[in-house]
Order: sequence, then structure tokens, then C-alpha cells
Amino acid sequence: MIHKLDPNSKIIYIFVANIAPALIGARMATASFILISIVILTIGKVLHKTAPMLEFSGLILLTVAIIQGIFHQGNTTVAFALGSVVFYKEGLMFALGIALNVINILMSFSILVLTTKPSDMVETFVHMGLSPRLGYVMSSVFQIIPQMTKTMATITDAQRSRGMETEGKLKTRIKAFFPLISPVVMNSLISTKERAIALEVRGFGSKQKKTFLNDLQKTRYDDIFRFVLILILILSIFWRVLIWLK
Amino acid sequence: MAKIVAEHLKYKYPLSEKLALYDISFTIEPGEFIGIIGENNAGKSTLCQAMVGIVPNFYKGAYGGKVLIGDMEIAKSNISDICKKVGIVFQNPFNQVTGCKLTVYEEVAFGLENMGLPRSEMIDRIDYSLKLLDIYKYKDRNPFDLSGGQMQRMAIASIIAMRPEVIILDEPTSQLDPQGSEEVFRAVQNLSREGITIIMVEHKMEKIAEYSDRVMLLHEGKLIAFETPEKIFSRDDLDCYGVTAPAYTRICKSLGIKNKKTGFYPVTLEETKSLIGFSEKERCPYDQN
Amino acid sequence: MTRIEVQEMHFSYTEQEPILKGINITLDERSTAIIGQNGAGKTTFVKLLKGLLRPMQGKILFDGKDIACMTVAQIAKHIGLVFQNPNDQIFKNNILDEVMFGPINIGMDEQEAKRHSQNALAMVGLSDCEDKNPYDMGLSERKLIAIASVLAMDTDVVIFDEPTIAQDYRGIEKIKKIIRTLKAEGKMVLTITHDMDFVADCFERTIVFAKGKILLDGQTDKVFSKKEELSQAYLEPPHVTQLCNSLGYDKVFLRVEDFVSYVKSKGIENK
Amino acid sequence: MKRTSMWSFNLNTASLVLIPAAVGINYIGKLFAGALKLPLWLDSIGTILAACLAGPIVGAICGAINNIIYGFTLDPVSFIYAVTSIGIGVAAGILAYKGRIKTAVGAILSGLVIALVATVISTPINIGMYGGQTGNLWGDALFTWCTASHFPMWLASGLDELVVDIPDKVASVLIAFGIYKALPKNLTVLYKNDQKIERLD
Repeated sequence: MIHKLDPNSKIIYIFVANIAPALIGARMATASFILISIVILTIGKVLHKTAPMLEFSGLILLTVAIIQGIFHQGNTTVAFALGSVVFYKEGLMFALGIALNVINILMSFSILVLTTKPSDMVETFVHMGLSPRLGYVMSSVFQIIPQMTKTMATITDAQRSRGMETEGKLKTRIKAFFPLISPVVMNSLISTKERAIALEVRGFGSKQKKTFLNDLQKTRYDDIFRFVLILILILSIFWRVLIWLK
Repeated sequence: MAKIVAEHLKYKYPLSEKLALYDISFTIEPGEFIGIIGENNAGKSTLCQAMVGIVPNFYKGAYGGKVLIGDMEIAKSNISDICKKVGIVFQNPFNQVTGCKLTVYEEVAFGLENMGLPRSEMIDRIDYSLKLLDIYKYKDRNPFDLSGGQMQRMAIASIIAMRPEVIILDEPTSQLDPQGSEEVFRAVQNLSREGITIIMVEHKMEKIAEYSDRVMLLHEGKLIAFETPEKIFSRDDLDCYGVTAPAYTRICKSLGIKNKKTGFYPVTLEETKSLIGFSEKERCPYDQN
Repeated sequence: MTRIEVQEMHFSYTEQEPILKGINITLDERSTAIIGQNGAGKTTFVKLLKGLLRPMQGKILFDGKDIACMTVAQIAKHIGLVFQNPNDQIFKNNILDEVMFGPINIGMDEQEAKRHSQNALAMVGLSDCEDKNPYDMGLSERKLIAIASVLAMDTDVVIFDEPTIAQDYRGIEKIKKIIRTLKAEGKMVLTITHDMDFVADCFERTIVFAKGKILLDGQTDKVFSKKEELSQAYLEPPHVTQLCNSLGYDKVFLRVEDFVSYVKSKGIENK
Repeated sequence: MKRTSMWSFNLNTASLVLIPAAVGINYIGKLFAGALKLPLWLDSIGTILAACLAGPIVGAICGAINNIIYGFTLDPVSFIYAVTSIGIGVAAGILAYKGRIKTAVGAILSGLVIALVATVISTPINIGMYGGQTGNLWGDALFTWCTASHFPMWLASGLDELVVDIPDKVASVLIAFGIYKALPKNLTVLYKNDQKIERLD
């Protein structure tokens, strides 16, 4: 069901999930959105796919907690000590705030990223008014990277065939860098010429308004989902105004 | 249907000292099958690209004379308009894939989307051209997962879907295996039967001889001759232009066997077979057809 | 004399799709062409000879020594392979430097590498552009540079993968000459190709791959006389052979000259 | 011939097709640096190269799209750092247009300038996102030392970023420069938007 939502709705969700807590200004709000995201991701059966992203940022967040816990400039209240290393409450809370924000961003984006095909996403952007030329650029990146990785394997074979070593000391590895990367880069730049021509002869430069093979599909769920989101946004703006008026 | 007329066409690539095309003039009638031959750097690809406007509109550089497709003057038109009349297929099937579509079907749609066609018409045209090229069964595959021959046929289908009157093929089979080449040549023959004007650059002289109504011989940017294959391949000076006649013609030259009706050496397997077969068996006179 | 023995070799990238299914063959000093459709396993086969891939089963003996105990760099001293696309290897902006890369890698000193490289460039006819940027040259010249960069390594075995693609008539004649010279120097030459007229002109032995197996192997004219097996592998014989076939000759010729002298010897006068 | 401004938004197809290639090069650079275990990121070679070839606008688009794609596939946080990548692309484009990347020395100096630009843009984001850290071992060690020595946050964070960026951007510009030099001129001319057709009649 989540997979069928219009990418637009998911983009609105990202927007609301990150703006509303900022307006409300409470860690609980951020935490709630993380929870909502987790629920949505679970329904969409893609929660496990967030693991690599979390791992990526988790390491940084861990060091943030350690460094801020020990050295944060407002540190006064001791939280606990590990041997001679003292952790402070202020620093840890500061790190918690950061962690919540980062995780919230990660989770809300994951909904869009993990349940939408990149090509659909780009197509939506183009329907929404992104220049088709830029749309082309974005979707071709998704295709070009696997192709370049393939080329890279061939190049590695070709250079090893000429007796080049790719493993060993740092010096050997640095020496291997140029023979491996230049052909990939050259190959991809040289093929830009042919590809540009191939696009041109298929009317890529046309001033005509473009049409689309695939139609956009918006479901009833989209309307409900969007309505709820916008309600949350309005309520949080209300909340902000109330606090401000006090 | 449109005639192609070149008048005193001259062209020089940017940063280059030498003319790539030097004073080329010719007329191609609608529905003709034209072969272009010549050694590397003779100007074959440049000439092809001058008929779709890549020369000069994409490369810039210096240009003289003119090329007309019907009443459209190439140098003064946008490539995006020219491509509705003239399509071109290149050597490397891989670099012709747009790289932004995930299925063969969508890939063929690319040009039609740019032309702004309504969706239903797009579907009609895509189905038609995929079937014509016999790749309808691959319509949901990723373009990059096709074999070379299939990819090249997809490239041709993408052009056919745009309904051009002229199709230019620049060494369409040089990177394919024998089966892939055969698939492409068969597809090209089908197109020719549909009445589309075909212009094909090819190093396989036997194929040029078999299919072409007329052959252009280019050398160092100049048009040396534009004649029937028999006349072109019967020349004694082909060596100077870095090309060689089909194996059949070379055999008949060595044996001194000419087709008495045309006065030229034979260029295809069939013609050679009947001439040699005749002289060997000394049976009834060579059937003129 | 160099020999490569391949014994009961199997290879696959994934378990479901075997690429090579039990190859047994001995390669010797005869110049050999490897033909067959794409996907028949030709390129995989030569990569295995080079040690870039390792067999799942079976072994490859180079002069009696199992190459399983040699590294890719060690094999590179004995077997050279010219890849199909020169752009997959060229990285220097000077032709001589590019050609010298391989020789230096396999342990030649500067002087020796330079001497070999200059000889190799002379052989492919690019002596007068030593200092040019390879990327300022056309694709056909870049292919010749790639060939030179392998020839300069002076290996006992030279393997070409589709050398005639992108070459015109003169380019192909040049490559034929290179192959004949290598052969005369006593090197083993193997070539993967789709160009049957080239095979007919240049190679003593022809091996046909089909669906991961060796379908035919033997003297080139014998192989091209097997009409049925060839069509099974979707291959067409050389043009001259096609003519012989359609004339119903029982003798098969591969080259224009052979055909012509045969017809002349029969003393048949035209007219 | 009059040169058109480097800020022309009217991109030709060649320079447009350059962008995905450049993003791919960024990715490959990063992959190589990882595979060969080099102590650098090398993930902006493509952006710098594209900026040198086709100017600051293309450089900026490369940077932006690079991070958007990363955001969509690997790490959503990188959306925010798109601003830094845009800065790198613009800086490289201007430096190249002004003819500063014509020698190895020029490339090194340009690398320093680009590193500085990247730092100035990244530091506030680092502070907002991660309390000032970068996630790089060496940089964060310096950050820790600075914080412990009661340096102001912006300085500690700035130094953290700079110490990582300098070697990385200098190496990236040098590599891009090496490749740029080897590119055939008849290719590089295609990315320029200022070409006119001459008449030969």
C-alpha cells in the first residue's frame, strides 16, 4: 500500500515530519515522528533496509555522544564516569537532540527512497514541472553507475593483464590508481559525445511540450494521507503561535 | 516522400585544419537503397551526420553549400525537427541507449515523448516498430540487458517509431556477431521494402553489393563516384581508395568473367554463381534475370 | 615450442549458468582462430588462459606447468592479451609511455622496455607518432596502440580479442601482416574473431565454440567444410566457400586466389 | 570570437550528458579510494572535472545532483550537503574559467581555495547537524582536542573540516587536472557554449 502512494505524498510527509517538530520545539515531537516513520516503514515491509543508512550515520552519532558528553562547552552536571573519563548530562542531552534530528531525517526520507522506484520519482518531478532535461540527467545517473562499475572490472582485467599489481603496500595501491581510474573517466567522457548525439537525433532538444508514456496515478489513500499531514502541519503552526503569544 | 539533395557541401570540424567534406553534390531519390564505402576517415560518418544536421548544428565548425531533405534545408533547421524526417543509427549500440529508461518499451518511447505525441499514438507506434524489428518479446527488459544485435534492433525500432522517411545506418553491424549482423541486415531489408530511403555505411562489401541500388565511394572527403555497385566494384583503382571489391567480384576479375548484359563484373553470389556455372557447364545461355 | 594444454575445464559465474562445460584442448604453434556466437564462451576461455578467471574444475598447463600456481602478473610475462576495446586500457597521454607500461611492469629495465616498445610501434606502423596523445588518434589507431602495448611485452603467446573491429580494409591487411610476423618469430597466436574472411586468410587452425563447448576443431579448411555444424553454431563460412558450396563443388576453397587457380587449372575458358 | 559569459544557463546537450558521467566519476573515485584503502574521499573528481570542462553552472548542477542521488540511495543527510557540493562546483568552474587550473601548481592552489570554500559552507551544516563533527577520524580527533582546549565551536568545527578537505581537494583537483590535460581537444570543445558556425561559401 505504501509503495502505491504517489511520490508527492511521500515528499509532503518528509516536509511535515521535519518542519513540525521544529515548530513545536519539543524532543517528544521528533521522537513521535520517528515512531510514525517506523510504523509506516514496517507496513511497507522495508524497515530492515534502513539498517545500512543507520549504520552509516550511527557511527558518527556515537562519536558525537562521546565527544559532546565529555567536552561540550556547557557541561556542568556529571551524568556518570567511566574510569577517569567523566560524561556530563548537558553534553549527552545535546547529543541526543542531534541524534533524534538525524534519525528523523533518515527515517522520513527512507519512506520515499525505499518504497519508490528512482525512475518514478524523477518522472513525478518532471510531471511537477522539473525541466525534462534535468530529469534526464537524474534518471541516467541511476543507469550509468552500474555501467561504469562494469567497465571498471574490465579495466582492472586489462591492466592486470599487462602485469600491473593492484594489491600490496600503500605505494603499490597509489600507483595502481591512475591506470585504473583514467580509462574509466576517459571512456565515460568520450561516450558522452556519442550519447549526446543519440539523444539529439531523438528530438531531445525539441521545444515542443513533452508528453509521457506513463500516467501518474493518485489513489484515494493519497488524499487521506495528505489531509492528515496538512492538518498536523497547521496544528503545529497553531501551537507555535500560541507559545509565541504567551 | 522527400528527395535528398546535396549541393557543394563543404565542412570542417572545429579546431581542424582540413576539410572533412569537400564540395560534395548528389541527389538521392525517394525509396533508394544507398551504400557508402571508403576507408576510415574518408568522411563517411561526417556525410551521414550532415544529412541529419549533427553536422553542423551539434559540432559547429565551418560549413558551406547546402543539404536539402525535400524542402527542408538542414543547416538552417533544428535537429529536433530534422529527426522527424531523417533517422540515424550508429555503430556502437551501447552508446545509443538513452540511459534514462528502464525498459525497452520506454526506451522506444523516448523520441515520441520528445515529439509530444499523445499517449495512444505512442503505444501504436511502439508496438508496430517493436514487432517490425522482432523484439516485441523483449519489451519489458532493461535495455542494457539485451545482446548487441537486440540492442541495435532496439535502436532501429526507436528511430522507426518516429516515422522518418529516410534512415541512415552508420556501420550498424561492425560490433555485432554474425547472427546479430544477420538480424540487423534482415531488418534493414524489411524497411527498404516498406519504401523507406536507406543510406548505409558498411565495410562488408558483399552486403553493400547485395542490397544497394547505388554506391557512393568517398575518399579524403571527396565524392569519387556515385554509381551502381557493378560499376563501382568493377573499377581498377579501388585499391587507391583503401577499399576492396566483394570476394565474388575479385574472383571474376581474376577469371575475366563479365556480365555481358551490363559489361561489368558481377558483384553478388547469385550473379557470380550463374556466370561461373554457365561457363563451366557450357549449358544454355545465361538467363538475364 | 610453447604448448598450452587445457584439461577437462569447467567454468561458471553463477551456479545456474555454466559458461564452459568440459573443455579439452591442446594449443600449439599453429596460428589459431576461435570463432562462435557471443555468449559461446570465447572471451571467458581466453580470460581463463590469462589467469584473470580461475577454472572451477580441470586445469591449464602452460609448457607442462599448472598455471593455478602462477599469479596474474607472472602469467603476464608469458601470455599477452589484447582486449577488444582499447579504451579499457589506455591511460597515458603519450603513446610511447603507454606502450612501455606493460614491459616495465613485467620487470624489463627502462632501456629494454623502450627498445621493445619502439619495435612494437614500428610493427603496427605508428613509429612516427610516439609522442602523440593516444586520445587524439582515431579508434582504429588506438586499437593498434593497444596491440603494440601487448607486443612490446614480448610474450611467447599473443591473444587478440576481435582485432578487426573498427578497422578498414587496409587496417585488416596490417593486422594480418602482424599475425604472420608473430608466427614467423615462433610465437603462438590465438585470435577471437567474427570475421570469417579474416580467419580464412590468416589462420591454420580454427576452433568453433558453441554453448560452452568446442563444436569443431581442426585445420581451417576442414572446419569450414562442415556446413551443418557451422549453421548449428549460426556461423556462415567465408564468402569464397559459400560460392563453392552454391556451385556444388565437393572441394572447398577459402581464399580468392585458391579458387581462381583451381578454376584456371580446370582449363575452363570463359566465353 | 566573443566569449559568452560563463554563467550562461543555456546548456547544450553535450554538457548536459556530461553531468551523469561526472556524477558517475565521483562515485567511481569514492569506490576506488575505498577499494584501494586510500586515506582520502576522492568523491568530487567528477564535479571538478565537469566544472573545468563546462563552467560553474554545470559544476553546480553536478554537485547538487550528486548529493541528491546519494541522498536517495545511501544517506539522506547528504541532501543537506548538496550546498557544499554546489560550492565546490562553482568554485572549480570559476577558477578554471579564469585560467587558474593550467599548471600543476595552479591545480594545487586551486585545490586549497576549493577546500576553503567547502569548509566555509560545510561548517555551519556540521554544527547544525552533528554538533560540529565531520565523522572523519583525523578531523574529529582535532575537533576533540580543540573543544577540550576551549576553542570556540565554529573554529573547532571549521578546523575539523579543513584538515580533511585540504588533502582531499588538492588530490582531487590534481587528478582532474591530469585527466583534463589528456582529453582530446575535439571533445572538450563540445562542452563550450560559445561556438558559432562559420560559413565556407
